[in-house]
Amino acid sequence: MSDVEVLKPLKTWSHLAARRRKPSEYEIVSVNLQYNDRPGSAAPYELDPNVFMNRWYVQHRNGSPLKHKDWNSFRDPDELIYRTYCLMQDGQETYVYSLFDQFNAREHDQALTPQWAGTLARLYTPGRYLLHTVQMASAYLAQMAPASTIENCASFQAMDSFRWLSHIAYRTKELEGTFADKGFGKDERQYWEQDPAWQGFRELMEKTLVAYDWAECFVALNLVAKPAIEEGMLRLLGNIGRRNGDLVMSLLADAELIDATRHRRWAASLVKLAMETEGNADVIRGWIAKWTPLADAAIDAYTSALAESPAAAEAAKQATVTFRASLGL
Amino acid sequence: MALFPLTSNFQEDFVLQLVAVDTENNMDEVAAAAAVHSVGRRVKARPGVLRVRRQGASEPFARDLKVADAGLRPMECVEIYWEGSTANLREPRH
Amino acid sequence: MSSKDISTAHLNNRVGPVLRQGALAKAVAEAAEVDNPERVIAIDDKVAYVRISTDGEMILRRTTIEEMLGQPFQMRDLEVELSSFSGRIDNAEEYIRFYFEKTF
Amino acid sequence: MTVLNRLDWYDIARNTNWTPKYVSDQELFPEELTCAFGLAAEAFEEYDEPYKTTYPEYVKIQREKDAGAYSVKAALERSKIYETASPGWLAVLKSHFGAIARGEYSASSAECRMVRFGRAPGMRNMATFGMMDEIRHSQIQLFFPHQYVSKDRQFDWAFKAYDTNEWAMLAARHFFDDMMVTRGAVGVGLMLTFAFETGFTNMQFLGLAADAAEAGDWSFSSLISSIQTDESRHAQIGGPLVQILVKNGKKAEAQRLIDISIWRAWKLFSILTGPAMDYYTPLEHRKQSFKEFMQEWIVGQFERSLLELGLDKPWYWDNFLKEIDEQHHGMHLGVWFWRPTVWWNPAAGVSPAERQWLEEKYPGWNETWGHCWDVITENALEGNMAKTLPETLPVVCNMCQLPINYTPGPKWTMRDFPLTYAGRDYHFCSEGCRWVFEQEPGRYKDHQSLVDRFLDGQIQPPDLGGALKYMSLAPGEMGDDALKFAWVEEVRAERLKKAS
Repeated sequence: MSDVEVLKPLKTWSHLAARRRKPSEYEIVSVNLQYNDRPGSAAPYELDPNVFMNRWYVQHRNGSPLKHKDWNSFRDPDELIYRTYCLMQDGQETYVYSLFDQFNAREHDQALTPQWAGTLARLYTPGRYLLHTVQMASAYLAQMAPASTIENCASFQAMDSFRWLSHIAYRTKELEGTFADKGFGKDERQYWEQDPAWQGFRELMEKTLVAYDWAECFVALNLVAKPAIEEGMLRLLGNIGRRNGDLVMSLLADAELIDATRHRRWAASLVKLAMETEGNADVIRGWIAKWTPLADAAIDAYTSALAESPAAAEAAKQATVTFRASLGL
Repeated sequence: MALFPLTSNFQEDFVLQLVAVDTENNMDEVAAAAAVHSVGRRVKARPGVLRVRRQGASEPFARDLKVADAGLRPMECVEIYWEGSTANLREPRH
Repeated sequence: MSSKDISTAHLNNRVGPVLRQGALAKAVAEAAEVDNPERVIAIDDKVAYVRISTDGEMILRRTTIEEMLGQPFQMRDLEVELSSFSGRIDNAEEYIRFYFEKTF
Repeated sequence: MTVLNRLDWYDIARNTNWTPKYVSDQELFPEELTCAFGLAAEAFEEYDEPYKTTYPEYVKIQREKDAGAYSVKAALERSKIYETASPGWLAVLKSHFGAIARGEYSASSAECRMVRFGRAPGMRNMATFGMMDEIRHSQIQLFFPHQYVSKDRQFDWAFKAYDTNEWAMLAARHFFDDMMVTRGAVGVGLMLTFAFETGFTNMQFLGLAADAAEAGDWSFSSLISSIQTDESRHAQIGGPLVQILVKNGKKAEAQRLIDISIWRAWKLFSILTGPAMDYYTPLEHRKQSFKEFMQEWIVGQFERSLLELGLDKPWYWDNFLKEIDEQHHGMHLGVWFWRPTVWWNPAAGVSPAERQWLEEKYPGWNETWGHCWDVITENALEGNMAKTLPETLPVVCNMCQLPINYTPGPKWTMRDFPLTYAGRDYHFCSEGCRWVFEQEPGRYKDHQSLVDRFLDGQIQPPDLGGALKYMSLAPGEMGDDALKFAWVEEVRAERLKKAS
C-alpha cells in the first residue's frame, strides 16, 4: 500500500474542488444535493428498479423531452438559501402586517364601496383556491426537478404561493368583519367552482397539476400559468383596487409581485440553460403554444367580469407575451 | 470445478460471512475456509474437529461430502461448529 | 423515566415539553408549577435538553411565562426551544396545552 | 395593534379543497402518489393538524432559530472543537453528517409529495413548512461540517456519502427511499412524519445533543436540538392521518406502514446512533446509554403515542425490546472490524473502564461481545494487526442492507432468515426484515444488495480492494481505529499492574 496515494483534505467539497474559485455559501449548501441521479445506479431510488416511483421518475423526469447534460449547473440568480429566504420574507411580512395594522387603524375597509367589496368577494378572495393550486403545482415541480438548485427555487415558490394565499385568508376575515353581507369566508368555493370568471384559471391549473412531465410542468406553470395569474389577477386587482380606493389591495399586490418577479428571474435562467441544448427551444415553444390558449382564455374569462375589460385583458395578455419574449425563445 | 459461495455462520461468532469455496471441496475444507474468517479474529481457537451442517439441521454433513453433492443452494447458510462442543444446538430463533 | 421495566415503560400518561437548555426552559419549568398547581411537575435536566412533565395534562400560559422570564413573550416563540414533547399539543396564542387522550 | 389573531383567519387558509372538473379526481390524485387506500376525499375533510403555524409566524420563528444556530457556530468557530475533540467524537460527527445531511434533502422532496398529493389542505400547508424545514436541515448540516473539510478528508463525506455505494450509505438510502420518497402522500405522513420523526429522530437529534453538550461540542448540540424543534412541529402531520384511517376502517393498513417504518428505522439507528452513544462518545461524556435513550424516547414517549392514537404495539415489539439490549453491539463490532469500509474512524470503545461501563449497562456483555473483543484485543496486544481486519465480506440483509449479525458467545444466537421468492433466494437478518419484504415484495425483489452485486461480478477485482473501489473509498478516507489502538496500552498496563 506504500505507493498508493493518500487523499489529502481539500478546501471544499470534492465535487466543487476542481474549480479555482472559492465556492459561495449558496453553492456549498445548494448544489448537487439530489442523489437520485447518480450515474450508473440501477434506478433513481435504492429499491426494486421497477417499483412505481422509480418508473415515475424515469418516465417523468429522466424521460422528459427537455434534455440537458448537466442540469446541476443551474444556479438561482438570487442565490437564495433557506436562511436568507426566511430573513428576507420575515422582513416582507413585517411590512405587509404593518400595512394591515395601519390601514385597519385608519378604518380603510369602511371607506370601500359596497360595490367594490362585492368585486373583492367574487374576484379576489376566491383566489385562495387558485393560489393553492399554484402552491401544489410548485411542490410537484420541486419533487420532480432534475437538480437541487432547481428544486430549491420551486420549493421557495410553493412557499411564496402559500404566502399569497395566507394574505387572502387574512383579508377575507377582515373584509367579512366590515361587509357581513357579501359572503366573505362563505361563498368562495362556490365562486371558484361555478362562476364563469374563474373557470378559465380553474381549467388551466387543474390541467397544469396533471402535467406530470417535470419540464412541461415547469413551462406550463412558470412560463404560462403563473404569468397569467400574476398579470391577469394580481396586478390587475392591484391597479383597479387603487382606482377604487383600496390601497391595501394595491400595496399587497405590489408586495406579492416582488416574489413573482423573483420567480420569473429563476425561470428565465432555467430557460437560458435549457437553450444550450439543441432542440430544447422547440420543445419549450411547443409547450408554450399548447398552454397559452388556455391561459389567454383564463384571462379573458376573468377580466370579462370587470368593467375594465377588454382593455385590461389585452394588457395582461400582452404582459405575459412580453415576459416570454424576454426569454429569447 | 466451480466457485461456490456460501454463507458461514461460525459457532460463537457474531456475523454471517461470505465464504467462497469450490464445488469439489469437501466439508472439512468448507469448515477450514470458514474458520479463516472467524477463528483467531473474533473466535478463540479450540482443539477438535469442525463440522458443517445446514442451518437448522440436527446432523452435520459427512466430512468427506463434496459441496457439489450436498444439495446446497448458492449462499445458503451453513453452520460450522466444533464437534462435541456444548451449546452447539441452536435455538431456532433469536 | 420512573419505570425501570422496559416492557411496561409505555404505560404512562406523562405529558409536557422537552426544551433546549436556556433561560426559556427555566421559565417554563417555573410556569408549569404556577399554571398547574394541583399537579406534580417533574423536571429532568439532561443539560442539552430539559424534560418538563406531569400526568395527564399540562397548561402553560403566555402571561405566566412572560412573568417568569421578566420580559415580553409571544407563545409562538416557544417553538424556538421546543425540541420535542410528549402527549398531544394544542397551541393557541395565550396558552399551550399538552394532554393525554386516548382516541379509540 | 389592530391586526387579526392567527386563529381568526387560520381556517380560511386551509379551506382550499375543491372538486376538480376539467380533470378527473383520479388523475389529480393517483392512488400511488396519494396512498389514500381508496378513501374518498371527504374522509380527509376532518383532518385537523394539531400544531398550527401560519406563514408569517413560520418565517419569523425560523429566522430566529437560524440566527441562534449560526451565531453559536460563529462564536465557536475559534474554539477549535476539531482540534480538541476526542477522536471518538469526530467519528460521531462524521457518521452523522454523512448519513443525515443529504437524506434531509430527500425528505424535502417527500414533504413536497404531501404538499401536492395530500388530500387535506391542512396537511398540504403543514407539509409546505415541512418541505422548507428539510431544506434547512440539509443546508445547515452541510454548512457546519464544511468548515472541517480542509482539516480532514473524511469530512468530505458529509457531502459525498450519498453519491457512493459505500455499504452503510446503501443501507441508509434503502431505508430512507423506502419510507420517504417512494411512498404516496399518506404513506409519507405515516412512515416519515409519524413513525420516524415523532419517534426516532429524537434519538439522533436530542439524545446525541445531550452527549454533545457533555462532550463540550455546543455547536453540534445547539445545531441538532434546533433541528429537532422543526421536526417536532412537522412530525405532527402524521397523527391526524392515523386517526382518519382508524376511523374509516383502515387501521390495519395504517398499522402495517407504521410497523414497517419503525422496524426499519430501528435497524438503521442501531448502526448509526447505537455505536455513537455507547462506543464513540468518550466514556466520561455519555449522558445515558443508548438503551436508556431508547427507553426514554422510543418506549416511554413514542410507543405510548401509538396506543394513544388507536393503534397497537407492532407485532414484533417483544423482539424489538430484546434487540434494544443487543443489536447495536453487533453493528458496532461489524463497523469496527470492517473499518476500512466506512468514512469515519470508529472508536473501539472497549478499554477496561469502558468494558466495565458496558457490563454495567448491559449485563452479560463480557460473556458475549466481550469474547469477540478478547480475541481482537489479544491480536492487537501482540501486534497481529492483520487478524484485526477482515478478508471477506459480511453477508448483508436483503432488507436493511446491514450485516446479518447477532449476539455472539456460548449461546450462539445468530442465524439467517432466508426466503425464496419467485425463484430467488433472499437473506434477512431478522423476522422483522423478512416480514417487511413479504408485505410488498414488488418494492424490493429486484434490488441487489452489496453481496448480490459482488456475486454478480459488478465489483472488480472481486476482493476487498475491489469492494473498496466500488464503495469509492481511498486511503485518506478509509476508516481506522479512532485511537490508533492506544486503548490497547491501557489493557497492557492493567495486566502488568495485576501481574506485579
